Amino acid sequence: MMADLEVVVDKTVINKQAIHACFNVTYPQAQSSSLDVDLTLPGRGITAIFGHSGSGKTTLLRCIAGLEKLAQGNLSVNDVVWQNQNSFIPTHKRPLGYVFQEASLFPHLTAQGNLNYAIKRADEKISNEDYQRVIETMGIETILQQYPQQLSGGQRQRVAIARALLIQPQLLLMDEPLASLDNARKQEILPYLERLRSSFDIPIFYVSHSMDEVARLADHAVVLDEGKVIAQGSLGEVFTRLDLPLGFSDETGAILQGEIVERDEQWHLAKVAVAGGDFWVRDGSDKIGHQVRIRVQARDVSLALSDHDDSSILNRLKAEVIEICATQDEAMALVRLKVGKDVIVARLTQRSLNELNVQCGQQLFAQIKSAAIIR
Amino acid sequence: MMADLEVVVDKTVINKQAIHACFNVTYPQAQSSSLDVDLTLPGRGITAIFGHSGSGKTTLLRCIAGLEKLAQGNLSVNDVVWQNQNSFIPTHKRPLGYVFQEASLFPHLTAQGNLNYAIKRADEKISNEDYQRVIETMGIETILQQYPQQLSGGQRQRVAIARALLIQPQLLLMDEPLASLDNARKQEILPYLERLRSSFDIPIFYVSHSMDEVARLADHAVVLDEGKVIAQGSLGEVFTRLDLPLGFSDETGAILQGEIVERDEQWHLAKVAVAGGDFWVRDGSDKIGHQVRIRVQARDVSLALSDHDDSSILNRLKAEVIEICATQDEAMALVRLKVGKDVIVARLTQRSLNELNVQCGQQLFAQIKSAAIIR
Amino acid sequence: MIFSDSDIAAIWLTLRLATTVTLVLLIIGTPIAWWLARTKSWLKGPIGALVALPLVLPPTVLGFYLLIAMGPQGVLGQFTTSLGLGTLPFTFWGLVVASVFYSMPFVVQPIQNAMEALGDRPLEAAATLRAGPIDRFFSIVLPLAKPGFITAAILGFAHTVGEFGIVLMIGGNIPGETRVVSVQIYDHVEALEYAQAHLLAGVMIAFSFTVLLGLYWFQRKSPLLVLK
Amino acid sequence: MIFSDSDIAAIWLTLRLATTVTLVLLIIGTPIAWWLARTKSWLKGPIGALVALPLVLPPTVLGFYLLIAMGPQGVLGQFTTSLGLGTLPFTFWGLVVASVFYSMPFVVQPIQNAMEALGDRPLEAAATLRAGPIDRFFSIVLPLAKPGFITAAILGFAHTVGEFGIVLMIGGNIPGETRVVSVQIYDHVEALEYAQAHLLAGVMIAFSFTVLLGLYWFQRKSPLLVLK
Amino acid sequence: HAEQINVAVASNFTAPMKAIVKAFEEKSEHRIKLSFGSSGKLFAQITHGAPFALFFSADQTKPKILEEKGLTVPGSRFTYATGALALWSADPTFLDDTASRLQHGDFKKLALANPKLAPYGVAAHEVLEYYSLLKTTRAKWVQGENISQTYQFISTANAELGFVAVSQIMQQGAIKTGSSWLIPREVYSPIKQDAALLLHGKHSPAAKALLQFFHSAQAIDILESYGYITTP
Ligand SMILES: Nc1ncnc2c1ncn2[C@@H]1O[C@H](COP(=O)(O)OP(=O)(O)OP(=O)(O)O)[C@@H](O)[C@H]1O
Ligand SMILES: Nc1ncnc2c1ncn2[C@@H]1O[C@H](COP(=O)(O)OP(=O)(O)OP(=O)(O)O)[C@@H](O)[C@H]1O
Ligand SMILES: [Mg+2]
Ligand SMILES: [Mg+2]
Repeated sequence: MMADLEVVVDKTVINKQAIHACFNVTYPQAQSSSLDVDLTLPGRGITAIFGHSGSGKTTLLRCIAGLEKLAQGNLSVNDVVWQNQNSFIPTHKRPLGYVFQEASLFPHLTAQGNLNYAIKRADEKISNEDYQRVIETMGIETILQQYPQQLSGGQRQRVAIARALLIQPQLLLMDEPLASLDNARKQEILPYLERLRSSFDIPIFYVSHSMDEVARLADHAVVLDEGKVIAQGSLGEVFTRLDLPLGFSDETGAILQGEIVERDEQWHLAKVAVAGGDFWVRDGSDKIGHQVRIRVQARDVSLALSDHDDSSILNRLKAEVIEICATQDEAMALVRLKVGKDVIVARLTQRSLNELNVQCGQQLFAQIKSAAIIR
Repeated sequence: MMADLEVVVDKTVINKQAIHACFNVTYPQAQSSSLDVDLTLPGRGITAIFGHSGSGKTTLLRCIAGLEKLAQGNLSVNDVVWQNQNSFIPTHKRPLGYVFQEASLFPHLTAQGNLNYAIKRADEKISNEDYQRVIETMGIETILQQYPQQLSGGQRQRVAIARALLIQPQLLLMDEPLASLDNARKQEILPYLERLRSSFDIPIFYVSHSMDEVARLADHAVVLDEGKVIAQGSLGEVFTRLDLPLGFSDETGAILQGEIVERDEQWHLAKVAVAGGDFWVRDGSDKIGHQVRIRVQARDVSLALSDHDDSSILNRLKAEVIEICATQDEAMALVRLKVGKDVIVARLTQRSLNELNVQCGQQLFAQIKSAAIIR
Repeated sequence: MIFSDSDIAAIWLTLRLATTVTLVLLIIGTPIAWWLARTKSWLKGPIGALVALPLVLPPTVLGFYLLIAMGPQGVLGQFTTSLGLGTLPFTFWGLVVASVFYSMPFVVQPIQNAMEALGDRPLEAAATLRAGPIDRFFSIVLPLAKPGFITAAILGFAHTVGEFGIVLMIGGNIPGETRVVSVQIYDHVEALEYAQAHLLAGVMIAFSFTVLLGLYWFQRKSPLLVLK
Repeated sequence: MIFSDSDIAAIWLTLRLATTVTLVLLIIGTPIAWWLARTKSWLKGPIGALVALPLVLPPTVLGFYLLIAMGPQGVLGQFTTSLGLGTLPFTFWGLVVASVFYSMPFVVQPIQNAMEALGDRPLEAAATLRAGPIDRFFSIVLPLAKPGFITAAILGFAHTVGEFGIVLMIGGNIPGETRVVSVQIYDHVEALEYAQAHLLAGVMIAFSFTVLLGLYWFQRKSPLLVLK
Repeated sequence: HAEQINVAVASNFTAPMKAIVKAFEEKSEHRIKLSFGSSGKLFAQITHGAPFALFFSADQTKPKILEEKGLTVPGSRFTYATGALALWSADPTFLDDTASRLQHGDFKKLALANPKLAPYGVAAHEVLEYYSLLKTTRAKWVQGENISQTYQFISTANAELGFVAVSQIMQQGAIKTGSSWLIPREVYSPIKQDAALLLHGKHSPAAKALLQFFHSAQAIDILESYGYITTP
């Protein structure tokens, strides 16, 4: 709910690893194909998969996992062929973990039994420490003896996530893993997933409707619509695009590259230098000199003609208006702003736009409330 | 994600109708009871049920529906006794609709068949118009001939919601109905639920982890923790409480009463007069003179020592600091502000607080970005 | 026609018997199966075992005891006599009662399993949609447990067609009344009329195969009860 | 002891036979049921019907045909002879083969139904957890289809205990080798030794009831396959 | 006036009975419905009220017990046929018309009817006893529940040889197939099959007519063609 700006350690090293996926799925009795994609995705980091309900997200994950036998497809993961015309590695030989959209625990095993099922079959023995970390993060210590039918929806989902992690996958497929969880729990699991990504360097495909989660986690995004890819690229590229259909445009924002230049231990803040100026963000205990990324959502950006240093808004950057664009919501407009070499987007009422008499090329100040930064 | 302020037609007439629910559920083999509540809830409007995963939300709904036979309980809905020591009205005689946490469609019927199941059994014949409206809002026109196992997760959930609506219930129980849906779809369904509430005046119990949904819909909130009620009251009361555990405090905010005093047709905005000043909100085509409520989330409130009329932030209100409170997040603080007779909460970095040298009793300006208002 | 009149009479009788028995079994077996599937009573075990019990007795022996029970001195016989029905052995309805008794487990067990596999959720959902117990049973349980019912019907029907020991004992092998095909084949074999026996057995197998095939085809069409 | 030696021999033999047959049935029936449950081939119907077919023949008649098939001139007989096993009739293993053949549908059908009710999801989940087909079968299918297996075992065991027509035909009533309890009871009835028959039948019922009760109790303990 | 009656017939008499009834019905208005079954089964049914007018047993004991129980018309019991025993093999060269093969013991299985249940079994037992072969052959016995099952054991070659009723292998006075030894009648006691008029048929003209017919030359001819010894 609150992810407006985001800082993540930069992982976008030059990327030789990649996942190539090309699938065409047409279900029997269906008029058109439910999935028709040809994708090249980074073989590391988190790729967010977006799309309306029924757009083919689950189908894509199922194809990658080898669960959808109907797929005409090619799939290679970091140069290993998983599927092509001649070969098809069966699911159980693919080193992946899958969190299903419905928890899908084994009903004849307790939560503990479900976890053991994965532990027993993992390629490497899991260390007790790692095991404990997973259990604690998911907050399932107390329910391990219960059967799935005795668990709440969220508890089931957490056990399912733990199960998928304990198999120690080399590719993690997660289908709306946090949808049924409350904020507090999400706040515990998200950093864990971040750590997972950074410490194990495994690629994660992450279906989610929540921009918070995605903004926080993902490096790359794919947007599906009716089985086709309508946008893909780095998260920033995808979400500064003004031409995405309504629904996505609410999520419009920008990702800025920066470096940590100062840490304010007293106020637990970190100063990040981006091309257009400095940002104060909550301190994520990253070291000075670290490359980080900041996410700025359009809805959190306000404009001012002058620099107000008596406001609680810490982040005020010089900006130049480069494009003004109406949205499907008549009261609103999107404004693309150049901040240094970066582009950010602001979402304003048409009326403010008019009152401030904002014009293309105009210089003004973009205000971003740092209190809204997560982490 | 974007609900920061909210306007709803006021429905809190003096309320003689009420739902009394008193339950104690202890599952076999459980050490403690999973639900132990004694609640009096408004018999109209939407009541949000909050709580961590496993806190007993689903159990509460199941008790109200009469699905949990273990319950020791008393339940009366608008003066009709549904359960007490001597009597127990079976589920099928309770005029309710239930959207389960998992879609729970009948697998042997198509989507259409599932809807017809409800239509046939509804007390009153549904008008073709109402039927069409439900189908369209849920966006399920094209999938009616498919069987549940041929639907995506979100499609199933939408059919399930439609099914619960078509039974034309007098009490609607919804267990995370929108969790698996994308934003765009939510934006279509939420106004429909709002209309449902206002036009049919049926009480809705709504379990959700999403403050957006709740803020937008709910009048009343109940917060459960480990089966016990830890907070309850009007949405405003519950969410301006600074003492709720972390996780909920992120959602802190305020609800303000107001009246529509002006409509700006050109900019599609409406001016709402609250005790402390005027708010510009997106025009929801409410008439002038209507009582409305506005929700202001703490994270969207910034403070300024002077009134900046050259900023795109339309809403700037005179405010007096009445309490400053640290949060579990060291970088942040919550500030309670008196705006006229109302109280709003702002969430700031400790550093801003210090820089602006905010003190109790100080007069300053609260800035709320109207662009973030939904509706 | 290659069949003798008595063969044809036997065929008709068999079809009538098997159909009647299957229907009666489904009607009686369904509530029993339902009770067994849903109850949490300790009686579940004993009653379940009781239903399966006729299986372990050789049919002729079971038939023998049924003969005693349904005869003029038996409990059942006195009951039916007091109802003015006379005694049942050596009548069509005697065969029906005996076969129902004997084939009960084959019908109850599959239905019970199918009903247990249903789970509570569809029933709960139906209850929230204003469906009362009877309504739920017909609109949810019946269609969802269809594979179980079909298996039950197959096993019940086929078993009655093939049943022989009981039929011989209770029926008394009376032509046109209680002499079913299985007994007729037996008679042919006893009379060393092997050609006749082979023919009748062949026709019976062909017919049953067709019926079974039809049922399987019917079952195939039912939507899978499978979460995607 | 009230039982004659031959009664006791018959009881032992019956238990041995029923246990062996049940085991063989479970071992053979499970893959057949699995295939029938999962296949989308058009052969499903015909094969399914074929499995159910032995049901419709009266046991004595089926026994007669098996006697021909397993005899020195029969296909099966020549096969077993070429394997150096001699012919099977009048041996314990002849009884086993015949009973397996006869009771197959009672075992295949419940297992098949239980496997069909499983759905794909648990298997898919297991596959993503690195479980291969065999592993999946033992770790997921077997435990989840347990009620079906138990029903199958009950029906198969009980049916073999009660089986009689075939045993009579194939067995040759050799004491200690092929004279099972059902034949023994039958003999008592035929020889008008009713007291003996009652006793033996009573013991058999009591024993079977206990076994069935045990199985039901075992089944009860299995966690419900029910979504909350 | 024509009448229709049910008649209970021991299974081993199925074929000759059908032939006799056919002949009877050609001459008579009455219609006979034949019910076959093992004697033991028919006995149980009759004691529990089965609607049979006549009972043709495969032995003498059961009609006698029925008589003692008062379920037959007193004095109606009579021996309708006396069976003859043969040692038979489906293999046309296996047996000559002597006991030699039996005495040599070069066979794997010897089929006979269960002596406990079938008079033919008792007779076979007596034959083996007479030739002192009981001990040596016992391990090779396979017992049919009745004489027709015994016949099936042999005809399917599962047992190389065995004791059957002459009526089963005889047609028009000659052996149909295989080889046989017609056992001398002195070595076993006569296999007498008795019939009785049951209470149910006490006043039945049809039952009486059928009984009458059994003493006719035509019936005796049929019986003899099936290899039965008819006691005049
Ligand atoms: N059938 C059952 N047997 C035993 N314990 C149960 C059963 N059903 C629920 N519980 C327990 O009761 C508690 C409350 O469960 P409930 O489903 O009401 O939680 P919830 O608030 O809906 O959580 P979520 O947000 O995860 O759906 C949980 O701790 C759960 O483990
Ligand atoms: N087994 C099936 N048979 C026929 N159609 C199917 C089947 N499974 C999925 N579909 C269709 O394929 C499309 C894509 O489904 P998919 O489950 O991939 O959607 P999704 O993007 O995951 O949606 P959601 O967010 O609602 O889960 C949908 O329109 C759905 O109706
Ligand atoms: Mg999906
Ligand atoms: Mg829940």
